[in-house]
Amino acid sequence: MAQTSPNTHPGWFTRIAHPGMFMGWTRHVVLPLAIATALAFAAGLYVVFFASPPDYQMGDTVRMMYVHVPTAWLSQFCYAVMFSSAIGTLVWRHPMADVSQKAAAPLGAAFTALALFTGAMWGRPTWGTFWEWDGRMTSTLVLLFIYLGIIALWRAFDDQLKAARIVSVVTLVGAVNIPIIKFSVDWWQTLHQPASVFRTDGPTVDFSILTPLLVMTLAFSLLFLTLHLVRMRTEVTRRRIRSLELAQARAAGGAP
Amino acid sequence: MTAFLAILSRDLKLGLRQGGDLLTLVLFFVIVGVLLPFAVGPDRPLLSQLAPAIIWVAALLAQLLSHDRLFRSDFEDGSLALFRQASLSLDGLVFAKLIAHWLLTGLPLVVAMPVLALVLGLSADGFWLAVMTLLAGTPALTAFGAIGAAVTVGLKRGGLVAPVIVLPMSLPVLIFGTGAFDPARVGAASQALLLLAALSLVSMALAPFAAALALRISGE
Amino acid sequence: MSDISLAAEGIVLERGGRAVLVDLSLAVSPGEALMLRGPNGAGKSSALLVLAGLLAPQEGRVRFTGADPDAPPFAHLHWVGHDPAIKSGLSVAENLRFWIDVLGGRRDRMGDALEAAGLAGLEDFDAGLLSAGQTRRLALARLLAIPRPLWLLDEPTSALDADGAHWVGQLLANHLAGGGLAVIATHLDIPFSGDSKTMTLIRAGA
Amino acid sequence: MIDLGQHWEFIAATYAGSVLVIGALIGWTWSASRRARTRVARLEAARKARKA
Repeated sequence: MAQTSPNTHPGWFTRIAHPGMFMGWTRHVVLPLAIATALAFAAGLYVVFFASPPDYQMGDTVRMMYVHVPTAWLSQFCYAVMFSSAIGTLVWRHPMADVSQKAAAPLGAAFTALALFTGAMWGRPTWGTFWEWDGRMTSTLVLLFIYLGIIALWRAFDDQLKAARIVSVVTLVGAVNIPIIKFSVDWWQTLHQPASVFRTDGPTVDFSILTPLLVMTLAFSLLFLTLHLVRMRTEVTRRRIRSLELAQARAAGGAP
Repeated sequence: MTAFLAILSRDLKLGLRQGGDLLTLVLFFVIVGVLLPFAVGPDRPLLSQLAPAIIWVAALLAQLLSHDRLFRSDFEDGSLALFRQASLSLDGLVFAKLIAHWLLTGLPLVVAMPVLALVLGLSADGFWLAVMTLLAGTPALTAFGAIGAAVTVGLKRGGLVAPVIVLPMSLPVLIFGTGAFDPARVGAASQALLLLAALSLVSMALAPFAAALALRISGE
Repeated sequence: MSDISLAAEGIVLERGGRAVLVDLSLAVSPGEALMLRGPNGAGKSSALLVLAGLLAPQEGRVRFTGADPDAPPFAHLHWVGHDPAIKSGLSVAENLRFWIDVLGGRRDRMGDALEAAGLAGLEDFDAGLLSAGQTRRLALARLLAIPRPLWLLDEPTSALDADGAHWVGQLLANHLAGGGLAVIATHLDIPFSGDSKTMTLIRAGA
Repeated sequence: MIDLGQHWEFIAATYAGSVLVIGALIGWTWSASRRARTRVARLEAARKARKA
């Protein structure tokens, strides 16, 4: 029986994903990305409030969709990022995959919470109630719980290397489970509430709402990328702090 | 196969000999089921309408209570490390442990059902349906709980984190388990039972791999 | 017993962000015992865990030559750590029989193993009643009941008195005479006659 | 500003809440990053001083 260490092929990906290299090249990316995010939001908000007409069915409440839809999209996209990073952690044991997972979890939770909040705000004028036990709202709420559980698990571990691999297992199990939860919630909803107010396909999408929707989705995605990158950088720095502190404590302890 | 049966019979023996745990579990299930009517009020029609929900919430909580000890004692006394040198893979051994755990924590709930059925005013049909859903659904609870127990086995205060992870994942079991009782829908019961059984089969088949992976990581 | 040799090359191990083993290499051939000595925190236990396949090193490899390639990994070694893996609530015999079944030994060797461990007559007692020394003897009885060529023992004589230590030494001598191998992490001297070499580990990064 | 119609308060609340949450997220991320950077700078300096 032979054990081999994870091979390091010095390909382009390995090189840019090495923690030291990563810190080097991302340093020059953060500021442009932040500026691009700000510009996209400026453009998006202008289109949302000044350059798009009210929807012929929803009226002005359509303007809430321009925040709701991008945050809802990010709430799932974050999980996809965590899922692929979890595979990176378990299969290749890549340190940057650990860092990416850890950085994405709070962002996912925040965007999911925002999607729920904007959904509730939109629900009041549309359904007449803030919270409707609607299939989408309910499964989004469960998704929020899963994010919070994963964050709690991260925090329960002292050894962050072990935490990354354990959390990866939960993330993968969650990924298998989320569709099942979605299905069960939909099944439950047809049981209790045959006629849903909120049609999944939505009202026919007019071109006039498509532009602000796309621009805002782009802006939110850029925001996620920026925040994720900065948080990854912070996490790499924290690990560096930890090893420096360890070395210092060892030196001060007068170890032989 | 010898290893599989050895684990199964050892866990059953230990569970039955330390009979206190078994009794506590059943007692907890019944107490939760009996306490909820106090919160709702002694309205018999309402209670019998709520009975499936009460039974399933009690079952969920009782199962949650039992998961932490699934791997902890084997982890702490070094047995898990030795399992890695067995002739059977750790996945297989974990599967054996899951079956033993279900026999010790899922099945007794069914045995305690008549008490709750009486107190909650469940009809005979309702009683049998409740028994069927518990039988079909609790293996899935065991499977999800095993994953929660495995990922927190290395944590001293793991008992607190595990339920937060396990409960959202158990939602489908709760939905199908109680959904079977819906009187308004024709075929809801058989549909829900099928879905529960499918969920239990798939999760019992897959959970050992996830749990064994987490146990290997925790053992390092 | 098959002629298995053990070799580890260039093992590098980090745990919790700390270097534990730096470029550890060792080789053990049949009939030979290797004593790992060194201060606390030098990585003796970690080295055994790596050899047992319970810890994956960052670099380097562990090789068994002469092993049956079809056998499941690590099915030809015994690792005995600090924790005895003995359950109270089961009798002495049930404990041993359980491990024989799980690890793939032969049940008919059980009586001899218990006899050799000085536990004859206690078969039906609850293992929770045993003293720490007796528990350790029961844990070591696994080595006799389930023959495997490589023994990886972590402080085998801790919790044992002088007699017990002597017994462990004899166990080892018989095992090596039969062509077995052993790697032993210990800070106590094990009274034992046989072919052995000693390797002293030092604390990494000091 | 354009007229947001009869439900303007919900629209305002949506955007105000989003600004609040995203602002908090940015602030948190930024302050955590800053704290980590100053800490690591201090540790690196201490290490250099020790080596010298």
